[in-house]
Amino acid sequence: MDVILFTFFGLVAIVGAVSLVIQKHPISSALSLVSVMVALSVLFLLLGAEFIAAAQLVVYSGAIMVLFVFVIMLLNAGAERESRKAGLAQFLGLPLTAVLLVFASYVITQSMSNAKAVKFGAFTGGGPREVGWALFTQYLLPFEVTSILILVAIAGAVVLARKEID
Amino acid sequence: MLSEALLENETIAGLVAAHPTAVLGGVTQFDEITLTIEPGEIVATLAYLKYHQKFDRLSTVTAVDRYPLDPRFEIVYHLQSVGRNVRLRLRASVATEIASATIVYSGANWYEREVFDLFGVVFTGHPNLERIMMPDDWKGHPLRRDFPTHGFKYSYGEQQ
Amino acid sequence: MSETIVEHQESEAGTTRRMTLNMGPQHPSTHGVLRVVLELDGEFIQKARPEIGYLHTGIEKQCEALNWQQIITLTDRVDYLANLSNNLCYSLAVEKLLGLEIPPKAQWMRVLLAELTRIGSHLVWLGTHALDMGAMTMFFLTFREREELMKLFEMISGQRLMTSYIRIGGLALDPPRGWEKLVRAFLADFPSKIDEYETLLNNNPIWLRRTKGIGVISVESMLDVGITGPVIRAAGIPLDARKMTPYSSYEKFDFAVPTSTDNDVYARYAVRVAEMRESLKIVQQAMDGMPEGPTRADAHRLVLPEREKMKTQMEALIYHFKIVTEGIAVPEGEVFQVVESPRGELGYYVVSDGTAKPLRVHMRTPSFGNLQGLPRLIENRQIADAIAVMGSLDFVLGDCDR
Amino acid sequence: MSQLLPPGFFTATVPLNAYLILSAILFAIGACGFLFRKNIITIYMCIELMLNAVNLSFVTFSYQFGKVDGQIYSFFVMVVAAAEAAVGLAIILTIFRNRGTLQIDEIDSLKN
Amino acid sequence: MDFILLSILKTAIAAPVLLGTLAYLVWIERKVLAHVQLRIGPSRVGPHGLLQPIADAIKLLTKEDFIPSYVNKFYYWLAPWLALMFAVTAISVIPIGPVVEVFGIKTNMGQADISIGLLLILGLTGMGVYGIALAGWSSNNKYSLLGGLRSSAQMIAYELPMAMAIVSPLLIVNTLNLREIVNAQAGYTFGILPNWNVLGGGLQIFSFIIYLICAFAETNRIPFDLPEAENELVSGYNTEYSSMKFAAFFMAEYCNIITACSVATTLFLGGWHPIIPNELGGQFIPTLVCVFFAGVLFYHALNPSRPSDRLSMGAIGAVILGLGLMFQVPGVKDLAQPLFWFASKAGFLIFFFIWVRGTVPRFRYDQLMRFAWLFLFPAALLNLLVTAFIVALKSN
Repeated sequence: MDVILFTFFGLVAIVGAVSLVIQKHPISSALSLVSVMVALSVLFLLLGAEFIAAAQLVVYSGAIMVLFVFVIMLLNAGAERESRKAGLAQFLGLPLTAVLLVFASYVITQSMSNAKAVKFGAFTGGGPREVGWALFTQYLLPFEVTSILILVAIAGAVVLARKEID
Repeated sequence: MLSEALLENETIAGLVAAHPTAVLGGVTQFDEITLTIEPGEIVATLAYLKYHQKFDRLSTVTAVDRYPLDPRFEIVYHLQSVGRNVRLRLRASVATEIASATIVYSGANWYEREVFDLFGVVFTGHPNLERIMMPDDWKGHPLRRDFPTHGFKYSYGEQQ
Repeated sequence: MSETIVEHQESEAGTTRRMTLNMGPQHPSTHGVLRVVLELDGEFIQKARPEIGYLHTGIEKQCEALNWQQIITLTDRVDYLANLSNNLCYSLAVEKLLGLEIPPKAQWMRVLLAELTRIGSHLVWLGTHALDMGAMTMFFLTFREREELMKLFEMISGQRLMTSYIRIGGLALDPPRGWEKLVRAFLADFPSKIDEYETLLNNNPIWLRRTKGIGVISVESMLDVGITGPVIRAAGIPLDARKMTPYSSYEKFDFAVPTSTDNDVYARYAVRVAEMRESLKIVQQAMDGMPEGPTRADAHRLVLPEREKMKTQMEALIYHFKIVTEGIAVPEGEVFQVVESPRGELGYYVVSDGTAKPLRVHMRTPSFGNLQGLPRLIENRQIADAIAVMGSLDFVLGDCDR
Repeated sequence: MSQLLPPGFFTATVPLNAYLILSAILFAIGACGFLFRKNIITIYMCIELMLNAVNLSFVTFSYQFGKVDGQIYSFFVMVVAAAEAAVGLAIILTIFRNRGTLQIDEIDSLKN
Repeated sequence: MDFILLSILKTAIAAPVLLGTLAYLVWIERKVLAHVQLRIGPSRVGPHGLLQPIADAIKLLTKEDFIPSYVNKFYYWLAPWLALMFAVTAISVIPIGPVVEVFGIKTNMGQADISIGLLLILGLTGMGVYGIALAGWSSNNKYSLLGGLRSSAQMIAYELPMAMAIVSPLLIVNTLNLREIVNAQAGYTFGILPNWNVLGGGLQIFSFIIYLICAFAETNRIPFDLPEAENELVSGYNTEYSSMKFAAFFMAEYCNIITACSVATTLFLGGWHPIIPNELGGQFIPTLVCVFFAGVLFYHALNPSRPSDRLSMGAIGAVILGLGLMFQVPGVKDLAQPLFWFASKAGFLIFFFIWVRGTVPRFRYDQLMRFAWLFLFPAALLNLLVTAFIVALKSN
């Protein structure tokens, strides 16, 4: 069961990610990203991170991506135009990312030799209670700092998005 | 040209004093006063009536086609003073064009467009003189007396 | 709609984005076939351009081809929600040209019917206006009462909408037996129904938020553009032809002209509801003081004889034949008759050249003038406000386009 | 039903490395998109994709060590992403309002 | 294995029931709305229009599936099914009864029983907006686009106070599992007043009201039906839709109403717990209600207003009487009674939704936004703070 679910949603994530990169229209890209996020949230569930999986759905795909779609629709951004290429990135980009990928995979397989096999339900430390407990004890300071960050971000967004008074 | 009775009316006396050449004639029928105005002075007359005699409303602008006569069109203005509760009708005979009253009463806009559309009278100085009732590509002016009631044979497909 | 949906427009200040939205001619809240071309910036209307003429039926042209008495049926179709006001206005104009004296009973009946028409028209307005704002139950409530009125009109004239009941020289028929009972039943019933509407709307915070302070322009601007009727009365000007130039013995009735100074959509609503109550008062007075007598003027050359007389008297038959085939000759002259229709100042400018057909019949219709003010009322407002304002103007496109 | 399928079909497990490699693949795709795309919103979404890939590895490590800390980190990543999206989209909105385009190679100059 | 088979079995039972409920919800809405508005409502197809939903379904299925030439075909096709999929999935975690034993198998009444049920519902309903936004965008119609934009903004604005309103009772029940939430509300204060969050235990009446208002907005119901305000935007996001695609949107909307009402029932109204303790006769109420309705129907069968009523009213009355007796049959009782209580509470809320639709006008767009951010959000925040304070005091 684990294998089936992992393979299926892993493939969905990869296809979605590729589609995000190659689709020309921002709306298509945004929806591809949503599918990646939904697939990832299922993978989170498999890894026993229940709360994070739900947060992924609520925060990422339910709020952030809705905002993206909203902005794309509001601007009625059309399909991307072919334009002059950025030279260096164009020629070195693909090889370099390939190298990065290979290197990362190598490091992972080498260094994580003692890795567990993932079994759904084996790890249950990711429920809302555990996450909440960790957040409000060990990580209280970072949590508060993040809330201030959000506050600042809201203020910044409001200032930026306000229409110029002319 | 104006009868004594009409000249006793303050409004008309004032108008004649201010614009002596404007008023060509006047008549009272069914308690309604009609003044015939020199077409060239229509805007000045309307402005005087609005700003000095408190005729704050232009009720309607329309036209009457006296076909065989020349000039054939009578442009008719109905004014009302809300405060004084008086109505006044102005009439100007024109052949093809007259100055637009929209400078004085902006409400004349659609009425003049309608007259232009249905009679073909051109209002010079009108901000947006387009057809209002008939389609934009309509030929002819339906309310003219020489336009038959059943219309000319007309269809969108066959027009040249 | 097949072109790209957003048009970019470069304004002087920089790049602002506007969208052109075609509201109508088929749109749920343009009440018929009005088309308003809106230029939108987000939800805000930057520019509005009403386009009319989709219901242009050429009534004014047809009038020139028909006999004087045949035109009555056309006037019904001008403002189909206030047909009797149009009948009345035209009849009064022609009667003025003819110098006809109308018997008192006919005059009182005319007042009664005109006021019932006003109530009926306001009911349609209230229902559709509330429906536009999303309060759809109102629509069914007002149409329930309107149905009673429709039954009454049908009883009196045989028609629900195009009654053509008011004719040159009086009324088409004597009112049938038993109609008083119907009117009295309506009179007894209706005040509580108005209370019902008010309980549903007056205390509704959403309704108040949607209507208060919306659609305000200066009184001078309204006069200038040609807005009349309840809209301008809600701006504080008691412009009402029934009081200013009484016709059909309105001067003998005791009624008030409701006004308000708030000048917003809510004020227009309040004024119209108050008008319904005033109209009820007039109807009550007309019912109580209805004079006895004929309902048609005694002018055998101009008014069709009674059916019974026509069948028994040779002379009456001849006049009937002559009136029907040749029409009536109306003396030369011109007249501008104004009545207060439910929507505002309704004026018929009738010119006769002495023949059996009019030279010109021009209708100064309230909807035309009111609609002309629409851009000023809705520009720099939101779409939702435009809906509220359009509802508050209460235009009828038949009335506007003729 | 269980007779028709190979034994252990429902009980087979996935090696943890597979999750990490998936995360690396997603990150690499995101980086590619970041380099190649021209539309500023799409670039933004590629960054979000990379953040998501990192989240996945955080959660996987959390599983590996049997601790909740990795998930807490990915929670913080999410929160920061939300803040970033709000500000970033506001910036995009402003840019579009001033320049009328979303192509990054057309908005590379400081002046219009 | 058992788990999978059981899930399939449950789905096989639940799917047709859900579809039937949806179809008859439309009938109920039309009927109730009609009576609010002095009309009769559907009455031609079958007795009292009872077969109307079937006729509607056939009509929608056989209607031409018109696709305008200028739409973005893929997303135009995808949008309604996306909306429906998320709406239906969200229902799956709602428990409609306690854990029961049927044919020797112990299972909970409800599709899934997961520890983050409530969060999942929030997530899935939040995803539902994609259907609407996509429909608005892909239709390539200005009215649709405005509807889609309004919908996205509205969803984001109302999700926040809604989440806050949900968190307050969560502080009291201390779990995210919906079944445990309901179980935490079992019991009665002074033996008579139910321990529901809205009344007894937590006194969460304000959270309940805020949640209900947000639910109206989230399900696009009047007075918050701006995404499809027919008097402004013709029909908003679904202007260009017809046939089954339109039906999918329609069903999604009703699904969302059911979800919202069920969540309210679960969180605030004690789920399947009866309003009167079973010891005091609570278990006889379902039967009594059914007997009452059957009596009304029999009365109409004896005094028919139409000849056909004699048969139809009698038959329906008999069915309802039979149902009422079922509530007392020992084996069925444990299954049927919770179902009755859950359905009647959720049903009352749905009735409230319809009632409001027949009564109030709609907000203006900016008023709606202002209402969310300037009133609802602070109110929800304050409510949350007060609740947290109370909970902290109690635990000390």
